[in-house]
Amino acid sequence: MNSHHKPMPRPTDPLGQDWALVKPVVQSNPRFWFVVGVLLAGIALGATAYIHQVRTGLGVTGMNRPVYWGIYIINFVFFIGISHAGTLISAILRLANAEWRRAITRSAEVITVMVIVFGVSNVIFDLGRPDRAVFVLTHGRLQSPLLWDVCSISVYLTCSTIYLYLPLIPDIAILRDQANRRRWLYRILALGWQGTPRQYRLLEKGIGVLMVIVIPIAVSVHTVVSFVFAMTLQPMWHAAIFGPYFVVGAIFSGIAALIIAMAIIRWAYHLEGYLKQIHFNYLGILLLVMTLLWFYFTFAEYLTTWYGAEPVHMTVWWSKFSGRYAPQFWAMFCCCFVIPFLILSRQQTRTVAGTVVASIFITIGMWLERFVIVVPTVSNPRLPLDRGFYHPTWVEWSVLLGCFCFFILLYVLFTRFFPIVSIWEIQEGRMNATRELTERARAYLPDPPTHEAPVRGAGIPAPAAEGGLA
Amino acid sequence: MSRLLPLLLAGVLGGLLFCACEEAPPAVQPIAYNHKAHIDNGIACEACHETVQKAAAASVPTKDTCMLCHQAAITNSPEEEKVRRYAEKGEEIPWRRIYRVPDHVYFSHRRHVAVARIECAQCHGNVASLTSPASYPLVQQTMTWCLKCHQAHGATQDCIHCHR
Amino acid sequence: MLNRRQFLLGVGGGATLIGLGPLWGCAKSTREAPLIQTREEKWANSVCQLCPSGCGLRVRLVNGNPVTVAGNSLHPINRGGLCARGAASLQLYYDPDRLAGPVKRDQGVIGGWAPTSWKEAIDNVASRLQAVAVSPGRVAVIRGDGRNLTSQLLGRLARAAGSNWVVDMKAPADLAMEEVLAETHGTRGQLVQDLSNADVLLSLDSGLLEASANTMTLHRSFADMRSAGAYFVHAGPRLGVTGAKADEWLPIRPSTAGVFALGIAHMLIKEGYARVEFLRDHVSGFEDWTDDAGVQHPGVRSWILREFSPQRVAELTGADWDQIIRVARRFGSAQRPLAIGPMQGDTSFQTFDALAVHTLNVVAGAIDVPGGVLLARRAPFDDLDAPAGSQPDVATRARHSPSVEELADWVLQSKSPPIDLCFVHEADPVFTSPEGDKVADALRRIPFVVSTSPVMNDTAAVASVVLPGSLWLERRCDSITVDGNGYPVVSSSPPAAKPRADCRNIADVVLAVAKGAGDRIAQQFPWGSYEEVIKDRIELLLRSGVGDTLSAQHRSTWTQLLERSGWRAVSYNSAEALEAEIEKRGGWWDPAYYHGEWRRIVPRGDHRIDLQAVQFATQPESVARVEGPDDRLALYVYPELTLTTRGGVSLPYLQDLGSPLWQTSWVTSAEINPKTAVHLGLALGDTIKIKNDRGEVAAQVRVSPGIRPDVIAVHSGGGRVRGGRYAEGIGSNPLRLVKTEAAGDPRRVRRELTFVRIERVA
Amino acid sequence: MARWGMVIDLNRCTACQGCITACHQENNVPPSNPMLAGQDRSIRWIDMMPMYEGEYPHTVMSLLPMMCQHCEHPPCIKVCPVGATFFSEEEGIVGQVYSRCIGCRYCTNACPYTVRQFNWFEPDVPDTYRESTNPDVSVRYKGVVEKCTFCNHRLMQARDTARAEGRNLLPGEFVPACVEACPTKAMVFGDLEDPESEVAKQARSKRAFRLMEDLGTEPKVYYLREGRGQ
Repeated sequence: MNSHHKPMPRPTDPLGQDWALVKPVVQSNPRFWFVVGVLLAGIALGATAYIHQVRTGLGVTGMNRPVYWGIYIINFVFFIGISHAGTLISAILRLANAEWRRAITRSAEVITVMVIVFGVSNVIFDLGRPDRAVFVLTHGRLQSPLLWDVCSISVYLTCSTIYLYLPLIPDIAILRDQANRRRWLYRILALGWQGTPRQYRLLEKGIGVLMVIVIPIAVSVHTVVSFVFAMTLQPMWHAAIFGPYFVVGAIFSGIAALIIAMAIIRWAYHLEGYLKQIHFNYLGILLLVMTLLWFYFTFAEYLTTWYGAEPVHMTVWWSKFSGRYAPQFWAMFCCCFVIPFLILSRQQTRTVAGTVVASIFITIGMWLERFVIVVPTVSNPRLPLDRGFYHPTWVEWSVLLGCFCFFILLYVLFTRFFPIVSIWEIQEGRMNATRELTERARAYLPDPPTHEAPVRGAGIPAPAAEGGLA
Repeated sequence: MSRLLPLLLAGVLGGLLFCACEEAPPAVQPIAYNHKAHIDNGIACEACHETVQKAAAASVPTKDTCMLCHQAAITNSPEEEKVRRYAEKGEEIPWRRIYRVPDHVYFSHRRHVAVARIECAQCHGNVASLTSPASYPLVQQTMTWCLKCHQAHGATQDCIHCHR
Repeated sequence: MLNRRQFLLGVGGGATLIGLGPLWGCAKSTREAPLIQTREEKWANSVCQLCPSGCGLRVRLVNGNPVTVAGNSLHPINRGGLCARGAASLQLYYDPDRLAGPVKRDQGVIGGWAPTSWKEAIDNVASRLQAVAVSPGRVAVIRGDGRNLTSQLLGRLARAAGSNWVVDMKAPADLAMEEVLAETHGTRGQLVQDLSNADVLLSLDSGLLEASANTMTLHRSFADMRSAGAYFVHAGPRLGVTGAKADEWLPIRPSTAGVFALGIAHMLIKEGYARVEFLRDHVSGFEDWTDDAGVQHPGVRSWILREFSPQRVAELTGADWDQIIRVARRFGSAQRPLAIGPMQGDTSFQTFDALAVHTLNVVAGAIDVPGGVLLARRAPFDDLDAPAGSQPDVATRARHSPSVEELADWVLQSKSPPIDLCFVHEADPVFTSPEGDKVADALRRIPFVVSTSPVMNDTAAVASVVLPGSLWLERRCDSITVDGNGYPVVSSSPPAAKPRADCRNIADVVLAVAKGAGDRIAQQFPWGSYEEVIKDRIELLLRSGVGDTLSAQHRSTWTQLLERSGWRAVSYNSAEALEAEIEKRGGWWDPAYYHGEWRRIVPRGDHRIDLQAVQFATQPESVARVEGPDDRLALYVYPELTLTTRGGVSLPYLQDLGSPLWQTSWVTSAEINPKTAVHLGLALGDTIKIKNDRGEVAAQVRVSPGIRPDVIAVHSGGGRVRGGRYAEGIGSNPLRLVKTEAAGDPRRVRRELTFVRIERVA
Repeated sequence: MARWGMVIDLNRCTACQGCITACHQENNVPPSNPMLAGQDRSIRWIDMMPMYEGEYPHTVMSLLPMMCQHCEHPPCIKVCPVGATFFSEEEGIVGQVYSRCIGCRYCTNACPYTVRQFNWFEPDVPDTYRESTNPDVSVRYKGVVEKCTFCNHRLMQARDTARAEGRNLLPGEFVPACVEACPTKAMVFGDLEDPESEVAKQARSKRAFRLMEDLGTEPKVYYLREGRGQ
């Protein structure tokens, strides 16, 4: 953080230029209620499916013996994976002081907070006795990887919620002063923010501390989610690569989700001025790096298994490559590597539309990746019992749909209550960005030579003819 | 912090209520049996609850055991008359259960009374002083309560002993 | 202070209460505090009737309700053990679809059945019996097998009415074995394979571990044999459980067991392994002989040497001829070899197979020796259904007990129904017989059919009146069987639990019917009630002066020595004492078997086993299988141990087990060789239709390397039309495709081998 | 301290499945129905596991009764988040606490032997069968994992009787329902820690082997190899 930050003057006409950011909050538009209606229908379908499952029992899903885990656990890993979009990207970009982060940090952080809820709730949906879920807290056993999950995810949730809330306070203060409705809410949430230099200094320090803490927590969350699988003796689960592999997968699917979210709010709220082509271009490059990294980890895992050729592992291996789960495996491979690589590696296709298309494929690909990790191993147990056959039922698909709709609904509601792009950071950027960038550039460039020329004859041969060196 | 305190208190209050009302509903006994009167006449617990020393379940006295003494009226209270009416009808007295061992728990009276020599009052409360049947268990028999006693007496706390 | 657990419970509790508060309040007030029930437990004896073994049961009753059925460790048949059916028999007692009381056919009522009273039903049957008994041969009895007093009483009723139609629903192999015994030994009785002492066992498509009859004796002696280190070869088209437990499996074509046996006999004779002294002393018709008129007769020996060379047998059976030679040498050089033929023969079975296997045992000298085939000793009293007075000699009885298909043919062929009254007890012929529909038509043609099934099964559905017999847990029950060593065992136990339906002990019903059917029949039944029959039998046991009440296992040689020397230490001295002992221990047995009693084993003529009858002037090709068209598979139907119970009862625990080879249940599986599956484009779990000219059957495909490529194996036991919720419409019945006896065929084929087409159901 | 274990002699076992029915009757395991069986959801505390080797016609098959192996280092107990399954240090038996299981099925996935079963539906048992429930064993409900417990309710009653009579447990006084019902006496059960017990002797036999010993779970169910060696 630059230390000699000048106190920011109180913005005189804050909404003049940035009216577009606040418009969604203060003005209602007809399409909003239509979207909410559709989402509520999706949620209702998911809810009825879940209530039917609670009343009848988990038998209404496609799971059986030995396929004890199915779509719910896949959803759990998938949604926790997406949650890494927010904190990791916005935290890293803030840490690196990349100026282009200003417009996208909040939309990333909102994804994190909203989607963790669905990660955890999918575990509850998977429980045979949801009414006893509180036992995990009251009689929790720390030796169990599920308890590690509970701890790290709860810390991650609280930490990222605060990390979302702190940068929000100045904007809430703006809304408290300017908005025409819900002033009482903004007055409470603004916690008495006046924009005094002391408050800004405290805010910057708070964000600075959180930014540093949230990165290891985020990494720990998905490592621990992978430990749920890695700690068992099941073939192709019990591997050391699972930790980093899941973290890479998480960041990968996180960025994809972020790009999709940004594209939607850009289109819906006409924020072309703020979420510009350059943002999508930079995120596209980040996505390209992650695609290659993901390919590297997948290649490493499957090569070691294939080369080691343990019969138990190879049964699962062949069931993925040429067996019953080959379609899902190769679809995952195309969606996660082939298509994104082709789109993102060429400049002219790494446009807004290009990155969004790549991201959609990556999101689908990453859901399939979790499917290909969980289901083949579970349906090919070590002992030659009958192989399990898993055919997900409407209950599981509708709960997945319900979760998606609920997540989008929460996201849309957030955009109606708070500005999706951080107004004060944009304004701060306008004022200080150019100056800070030049200072920083000067800090990077090599220092000018010292004031006098070197003394000749001190053992340094005189340069030959002046032109020789040019 | 000031806002959190009321929320916390409501939670704790609700929790206590939650535990209290989870209990079995109040038991209405067919006969207003007076423990105190019987014990004062020198009748020990084992006299009526015979199998407490011999089996897992401590039995409730059958109507024949009651009729041993109450063949003729000893007091003039109408409750005692009911015993004879049940006897004539040849029907067992439908006593209601107050202390209920959950059906996933194995508890052996013989193990606790005959071997460990634990007093009845320790688990069932001061039943000796009751003149009319209690409608609520006098002692709150929860798992933590059992484990505390097991810990105190150095008895095993292995789950296998009680969970079946 | 507040620790984590209380805080969270508080927060959680508070939230739930606020949510559930109102709901919780109203729920609470309706519930009553539970009553205090004391629990009293006791154990009682009983005898299982789900298969002819008749194992001794110990039943645990809690507050009068039977809760557990375990084995009676004193009982010699099962020694405390229990097979899957025994343990599941409790579910028949609690079967929700049991008949509540006697019902009679009444078209007026929906469902076609109207409840009736016991008295009315018995009087009706008694009056019909009296009217019918005037002319002989008008009554028929179809029963499971004659191994308990109730079935014997029914047999006696038919005999008293002058009819020989007492049909035992035995497996075709058992009926054939009776015929073989009658021809070669000239006696009736039960052959027992003394497996525990054999050191090389050759199973010829025997289905030893899948056979549903006397399961316990076979399984226990098999286990003793294997522990003693015996070598076990299984020859058969299907690996199955028997093959799985064998040291060697020779995949031979279906219905070639007899040819294979004589191929082995050929090698024994040729290489000098045949037991010459045994053949000389105890067998006639083996060597070539001239009769007193000087005519030269070829013996069995030359016939076998001429016809059953290993190459020819190998070509017919599909086994390699060097394997046949190796197995024959191993078999011949053994101390105590033993061969077992087909025990069920549900499909492709002919009497020739049973005769050929018996000949092989004779050539190997494995008759009436330890580890050989024994003729079990009989209980010291005659069967109740034997004609009064005379020794059970073959001459006066029909050559072999008739099969249900013969009865059905006879009823359907004659113009007016030749049988007026038919009893069906502990049997479900409409389901278990391949000609089920023909049997059903025959039963419909018979004016009055009485069924004693506790559940409305396929046969009861075509009966005129159904008198639900009480189950063995609810009544005094008995069984007269033999154990693995040929000892006679008589078990009897008092009722264990109270009846759960208005049912009666069928023995009492039979006695009541006999009493009401006029004095000519009544005087054949000198007993007032079933209890008196039991007392009479116990009186005979006492008077016989042999055997003792059931006791722990002890060396039988010791008892032989004692009995030979006339000294008996017996635990009873009077009938009452014996009855009390039997009631306490569960039965009586005579743990002694005397080898060399040739007068008992071969009562005919010069007490020598006559192989002359074996002399079929048949070529091996005529008895081996006819080659089927190449696109068809040979249908091999085998019994699933858990699905075939006496009386065709279907229990959820048994349906739940299904076959031990596959983790599937409640479905009929068809095993196919992997190559055949690829050829037909089938995969594990596909549903197929198996078709031949007699009909079609659905089944689920199981791809198994344990079956011949030209055979499809389907287990019977499924596809009932009636029988309660655990039977109706579950699985399918492959027996419907099997052709039965072709009359007048020299090979006396009982089941014709059929070839089927397979069609995949999308 | 005891380490209860079992030895199954595959020479004597004839796959009659009597052990399965006896076990299900003793432990109130509800029978399944065609729908459940079709969906691979029928509950079996013991299951016959066929192991095929070789191609036709040289097929070799063995049938193993598979129940919970009661491992000395059970992978299932480590992963349970609520302590619903426990390893009894005193008896060496892996037990289930049905009142605490939340049905997350983590233990069923962690078990390499896939012997843990789950109640997918409320058991549909006709009312008439309710009277035949064994009062010594609790009846499970939907959403809970269950498995073979070596009939530890019998062990506790035997211990209770022995302690009341002031003596140690006699060998053979506690035997699970399957061992008691096995018609061919193929199963031997007892305390592996007592070297003189029948089960310990047979466990030391050269024919003895355990499933997947390389996983280090130390299962306590030994199998004696089929065939005629000693």
